[in-house]
Amino acid sequence: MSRTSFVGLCLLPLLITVGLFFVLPVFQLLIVGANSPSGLSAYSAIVTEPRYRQSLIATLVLSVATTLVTVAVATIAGLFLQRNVFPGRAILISILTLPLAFPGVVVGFMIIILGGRQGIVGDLSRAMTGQKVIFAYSIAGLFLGYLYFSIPRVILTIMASIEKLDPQLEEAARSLGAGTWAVHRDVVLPALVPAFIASGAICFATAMGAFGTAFTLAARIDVLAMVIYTEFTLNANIAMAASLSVGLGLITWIALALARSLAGSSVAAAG
Amino acid sequence: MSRTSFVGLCLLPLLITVGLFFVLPVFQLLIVGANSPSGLSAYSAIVTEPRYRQSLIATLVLSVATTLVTVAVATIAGLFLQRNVFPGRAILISILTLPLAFPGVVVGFMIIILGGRQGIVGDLSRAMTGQKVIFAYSIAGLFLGYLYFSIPRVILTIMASIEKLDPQLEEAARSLGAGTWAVHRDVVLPALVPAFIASGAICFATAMGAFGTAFTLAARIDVLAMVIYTEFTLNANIAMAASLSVGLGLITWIALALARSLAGSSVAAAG
Amino acid sequence: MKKHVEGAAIRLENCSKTYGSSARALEPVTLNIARGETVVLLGPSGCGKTTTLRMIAGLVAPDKGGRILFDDQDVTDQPIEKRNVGMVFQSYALFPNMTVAENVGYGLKIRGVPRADVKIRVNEMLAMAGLETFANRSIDQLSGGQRQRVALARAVAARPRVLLLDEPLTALDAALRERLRTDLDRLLRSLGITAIYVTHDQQEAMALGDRIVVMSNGSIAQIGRPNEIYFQPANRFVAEFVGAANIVEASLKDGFLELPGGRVQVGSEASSRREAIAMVRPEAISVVPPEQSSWIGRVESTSFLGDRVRISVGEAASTPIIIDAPNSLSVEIGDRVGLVIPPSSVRLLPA
Amino acid sequence: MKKHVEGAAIRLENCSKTYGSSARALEPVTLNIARGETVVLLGPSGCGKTTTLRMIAGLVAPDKGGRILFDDQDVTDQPIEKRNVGMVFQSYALFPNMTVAENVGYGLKIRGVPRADVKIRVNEMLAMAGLETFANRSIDQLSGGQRQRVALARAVAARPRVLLLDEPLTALDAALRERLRTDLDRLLRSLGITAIYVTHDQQEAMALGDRIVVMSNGSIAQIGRPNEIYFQPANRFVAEFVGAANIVEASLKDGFLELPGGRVQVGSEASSRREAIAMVRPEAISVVPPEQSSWIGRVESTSFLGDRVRISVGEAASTPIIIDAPNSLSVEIGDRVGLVIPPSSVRLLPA
Repeated sequence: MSRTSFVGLCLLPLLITVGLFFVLPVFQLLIVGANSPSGLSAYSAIVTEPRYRQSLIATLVLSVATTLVTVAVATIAGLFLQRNVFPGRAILISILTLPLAFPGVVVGFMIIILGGRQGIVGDLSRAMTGQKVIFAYSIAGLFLGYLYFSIPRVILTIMASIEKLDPQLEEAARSLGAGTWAVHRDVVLPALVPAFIASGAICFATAMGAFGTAFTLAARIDVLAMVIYTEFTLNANIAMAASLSVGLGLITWIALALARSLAGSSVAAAG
Repeated sequence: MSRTSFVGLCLLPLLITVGLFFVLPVFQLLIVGANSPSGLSAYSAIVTEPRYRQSLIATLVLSVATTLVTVAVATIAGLFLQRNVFPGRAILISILTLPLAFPGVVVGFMIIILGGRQGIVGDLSRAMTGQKVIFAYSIAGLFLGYLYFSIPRVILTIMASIEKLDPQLEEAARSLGAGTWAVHRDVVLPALVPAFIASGAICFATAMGAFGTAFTLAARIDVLAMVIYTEFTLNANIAMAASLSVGLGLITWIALALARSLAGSSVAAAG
Repeated sequence: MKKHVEGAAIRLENCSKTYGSSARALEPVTLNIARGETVVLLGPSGCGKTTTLRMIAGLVAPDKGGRILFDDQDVTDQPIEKRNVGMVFQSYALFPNMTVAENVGYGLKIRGVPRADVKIRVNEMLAMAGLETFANRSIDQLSGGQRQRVALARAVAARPRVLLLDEPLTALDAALRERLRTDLDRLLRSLGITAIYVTHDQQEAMALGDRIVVMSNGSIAQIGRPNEIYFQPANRFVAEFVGAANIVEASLKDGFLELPGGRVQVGSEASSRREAIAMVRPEAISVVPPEQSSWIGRVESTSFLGDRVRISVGEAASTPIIIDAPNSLSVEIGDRVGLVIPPSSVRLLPA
Repeated sequence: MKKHVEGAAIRLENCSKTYGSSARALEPVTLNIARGETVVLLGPSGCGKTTTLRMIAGLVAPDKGGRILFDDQDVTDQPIEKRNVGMVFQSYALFPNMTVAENVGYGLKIRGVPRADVKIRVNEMLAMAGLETFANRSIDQLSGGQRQRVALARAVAARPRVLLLDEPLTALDAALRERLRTDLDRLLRSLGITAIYVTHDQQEAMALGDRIVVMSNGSIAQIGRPNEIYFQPANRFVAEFVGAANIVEASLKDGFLELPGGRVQVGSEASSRREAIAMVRPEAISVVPPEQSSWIGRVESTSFLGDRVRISVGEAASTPIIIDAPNSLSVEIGDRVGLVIPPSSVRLLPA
């Protein structure tokens, strides 16, 4: 059997599987979205209907903010942890990665324990200032929850990138007269850009689709994943749910595709 | 300022942040779990109460099955895609990674569109066999949904590992008389073991905590994340929710820690 | 059982290689390698030497019309795993999931040799490589030199008909490379196996090869014993690639090269030509006081290299002449010196 | 502006280095380097040569009590960015996010030199490195040799007081290494800069160094000009590390070494000793018919290396004697040969 025909033979079942399993659901989603009583209006409703538009904007803002803050925090912490050896460093790193073990629902639950109506932050603040601070059900709680599960992933990716940096690059820059700040601006941070893009894109995609945390918090802001759930399950507005899903998928897919074209295939593998 | 005191100065805010942000919630979770009216019974209930035990077992079985099938499928597809060049290969790979753009809720939604009461698989099967096949609400639907979002991540990690394999290892084995099957058994698969462990652990952790898909499917089986949500939100049994969260976190954390000690730090970065 | 079987004779007939639609990587090559001979394929990167080796291995198929024979048996369509060859790679290519002993025994295990016999043979091989105490080590506990010894032991353990070595010493540092080269030379001679050795290092080629095949741009530039290649290079490329060479373009009159610094006598071979491209090796030139020679120049630089002094002399020819003089010689920059070359050491190259 | 300022004189005083609680990486070293001199630190890996270089650079601080002076100015506590040194690394260490021109101009930009002046100087440097047409290329479009030229241009662009080179040629292949070594030699001489060059390659050390500092196990084994190091090694380590050496242990009687193959006359220096460790360089030994010498041996192996033939002769001493003979010599394995050494070429080493 020639090599070409062998490849063809393998390709056929692969194509069928991909078709059935990966293309069909998305395709069906597109069709369902377009099959609303008023035609394609379900798609246009994403931007025309204030409720959907606000949810889209809120989700985007929240995801972008989470991504930016996560990458910034993770870079500082990653640089510090990778560059300094001190007692307890290994323990600190393993504590930082603890949130990897918890699903979104539990993260939401933790936020309520911290900042909910009976939360310990509220108790502490009342004891200290007389004012009871409750942040769990606001956008602040959601944001904290997102940070909580985003930071560990991004820290680890960035630490791996820092480890791979050639220390002689920094030594060369210093020999040329660059101080600490210039070395970081001109050498270290530029070298980490692919890691920022890769881990940032994954962070953004995760935040865009996060559901468990938002649902548990029953937050006052509706993130897109919750709106989709509500439309589908409670309102039985399947066309709207489908078109919102397509919109959400499209935005995330564009973000991932952009990141991949900028930072190479590491994006996907980091996910 | 000496180097040591600078490190100390940076370390302090880091330790405080880690303490407040990473340790406190988990610690509080532990305490809430132990604070049930009947003391530590909430923890023992995880195994003694049939409902919780069954949920734990179902979640574990589902997660392990998802991991095994995902790694197997991803390895075969990854080997094929990495080794063969054919027209449309790039498009096929990008289709395979499409699910990365969809959150769990949408995946659940897709499963219903496919295999639900009005699903196209049901329509097709009734047209062909007279029998209407519905799988969305059973464990099969959940399993398919999990595979749908697990396969892309694992495929990409494994493809990256295959790309890094030294082709001369295989040539050396062949020169020593090894045929295709022996080369894969003795050289290729052993070299991929770290990638299997790393991506498998992440796959397992994700499956253990998956919530959106299960919730959207409103499946007949209760996965752990759903039980936690139900106990917390509907039954207001906060101690039980906390102890289940701790149990879930512990299992996932052990899996990740084991994988990390076997396959090195790549585990975390792949997450 | 101790004495190694002799290797196969190899014949490449008209073997060329074209990858995809691009230009030919290898022009049609015909090459005979005798049983037990060590042939070195020497050339710069991209010259086709590795493609040739991989063809003999069975990793690359020749274009239509090419044939590869092992002892008159056509193996062109046989995959590598059926050809019974041993291969050694620059990257060592040891299996990281196996111990040293498992690596060495892999070829025997795959052939279904009983476990006890594998063990005996592996111990024999490890003793030969001087690695008896390393049997149960894992690969990443070995140094580069040890790894390449293991790779060599693995390649010859199953008594292949041909041993193929693809730049096996390139990844090692200079001192280790020289030591391993000596060991390798002894091993190849004691095994009596047919060996084909690819390298870009002319020192390695000369030290190891019974014959050297110098390749350039996908075709063979010269085939010959090391001293033939060195003293009688077929063309300018071979002269410059193998060893250091002074290449002088000058007019030829009455058997003398006419140069800016004087006249240099040429051997009998080339009295008919008018213009010549002459090649002289740096160690063939002697430095004498200017009055003792008809060819004069001025010292431009000197560089003490330990075993010799490398001198660059200007004004003698249109380009500086490089001389490797004995390390006892003492000249200063700016000195006028006479240069003497035995006529037999001047080699005229084709234009 | 075109002429380079002269470099600084450097003095290391009692500089040792201990990492953590482990053994000393560097024993106390005192070393004077003259203005404009090229000093090579030569030794095997782990000998302390790189630590010494990094101390001069300011990347490693000496243990308490050590001082580093540039032109009598104490720079011990100055960080590298204040010392005005240029560094060249084995890994090139070029900034991948900058073009060739941006790399070369980085040191000037950081010093706040006006943009127009940076451009002029960068073009000057690129011309010097023969890379004018590469100014706007990105680093990954360059070959290894081109990268190291850019790194060199970058290191000298801001006119450093000292140029520090850490095995700059090790990553390149042999032919390129030799070419770049020649260019580097010319550059260092034309700049007149103080240069410190770390290498494990003795050929490089001899070709480039005004003086060589041979290091071993964290301390200095010998300091001297290349020919001093080669002809008068201070001890066995230097003799074997720098160039090839035959080391012979024998009893000494009436100014002759008593060897299994006969007697070898020793220079006047060591008539008082009874037992000697003698060193002879391979190229110092001549091969003659056996009747013309009082020291006889039997050829064990010969290896044609192009510019010379390396012969191993047994029975002459307790270990085989290695001889680098002219490439015209023709001997066969098993031949009895006489060996002749000028008495001045026999160097007695301390026991």
